[in-house]
Amino acid sequence: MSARLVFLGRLEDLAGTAEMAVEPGPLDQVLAGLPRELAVALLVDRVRFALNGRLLAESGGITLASGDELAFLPPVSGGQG
Amino acid sequence: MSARLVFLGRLEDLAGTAEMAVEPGPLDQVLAGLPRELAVALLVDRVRFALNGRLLAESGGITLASGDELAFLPPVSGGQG
Amino acid sequence: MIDVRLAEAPFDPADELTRFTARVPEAGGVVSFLGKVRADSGVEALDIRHYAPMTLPGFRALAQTALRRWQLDGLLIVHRVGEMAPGAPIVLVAGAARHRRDAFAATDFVMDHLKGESWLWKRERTAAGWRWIEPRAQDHVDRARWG
Amino acid sequence: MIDVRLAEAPFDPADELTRFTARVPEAGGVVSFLGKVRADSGVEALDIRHYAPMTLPGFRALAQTALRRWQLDGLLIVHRVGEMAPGAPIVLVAGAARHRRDAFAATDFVMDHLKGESWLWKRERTAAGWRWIEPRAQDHVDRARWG
Repeated sequence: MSARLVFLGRLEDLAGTAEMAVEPGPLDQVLAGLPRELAVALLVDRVRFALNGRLLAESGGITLASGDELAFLPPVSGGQG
Repeated sequence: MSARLVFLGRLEDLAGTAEMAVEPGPLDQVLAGLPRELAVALLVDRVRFALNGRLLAESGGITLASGDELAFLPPVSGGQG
Repeated sequence: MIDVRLAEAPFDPADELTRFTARVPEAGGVVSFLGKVRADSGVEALDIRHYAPMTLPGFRALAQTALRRWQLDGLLIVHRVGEMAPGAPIVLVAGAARHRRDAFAATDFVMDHLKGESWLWKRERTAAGWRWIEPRAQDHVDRARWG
Repeated sequence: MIDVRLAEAPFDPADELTRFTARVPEAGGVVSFLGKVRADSGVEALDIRHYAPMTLPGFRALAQTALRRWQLDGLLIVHRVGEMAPGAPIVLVAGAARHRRDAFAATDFVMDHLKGESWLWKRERTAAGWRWIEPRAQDHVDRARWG
């Protein structure tokens, strides 16, 4: 069984998809398999990570297990008005 | 033709009526024709006067002409909530 | 756009709000306040008396003040007069604006001034009979917020 | 009473407000905010994306914070997601309370936090195509009002 990456907001445009199945493993290894431009965009300071719906305080040392969902959350949009 | 007195709020209860036709003339003279308890209640500081729909800054020197409407406005009620 | 009315009969707040909102398509935000007769504390009926030559002109002047003070696309004031039952709508105020801060402030301001300054006299009926409602110190405090 | 929902399809604000108000008969005042897609500035459509595992839980946590902070009888949050046309309702927040000051503050507070903190991503379509909407400095200022 694979793990899943979820791309929110403009990251979806950059990834060309809202979700992507990946091989489980250390995050560094997962990111190494992505297009370089996308991997760089995901590691920018202002992008937050959520593992299985829980916001992570820091992105270091993550290893994706089978069935895990890792979401990349760019800054949320401001409101109108 | 007569003038008219209008009693708002609790003054209506006191007057026993919402409106009263009176002979035109100086206000002192008009009030002298009312029950004493009512006249006293109308002259309390917190009761405002409106002549033909316009609030008066002070009650002194008013003379009611034929067709005039003089309203006695006690403090307005506060709101719920 | 100003829409200011006294309602002699029950009104439907949802209906009023829908029609008001439809008249201000350019507004990004609409804030409303609905005040109802509280369905508690033994009150069986509320009766609001007004003085026709002054009450509505007073509401209009208040609406104009709000329109000068905030950037509004529209302001609605509907106020019941007469006798009403617990749960019945008493007052609906709505402010429509491009920026929600203006809509919030204007609606809040109008309510603070409607409550303590309107030419309205209220009495309520409990098991003990009718009783006129006196001014509250809180109303003065509320208005003082606006300088 | 808390009623917090994401709406995948258009919703009727008047209808929502009527049902909410009916559920809080003891509340003397109901404040509501309705935010709509602005019918101006060349925007042809607004698209709001959310992240299901976090968006609604975030709304619920915000509602709980408001309920702890103010004396409320009820709080309603309905937020559209998906693509919507100019004039369409985006968000409806309503606070019901015994005292109107609580209802105003809670509704204002929830809007300030919904706008800049929700896990929502918005893009708008103009003649030039789709464009993601970035955070605004004003949103931070708005939240800072609440200390």
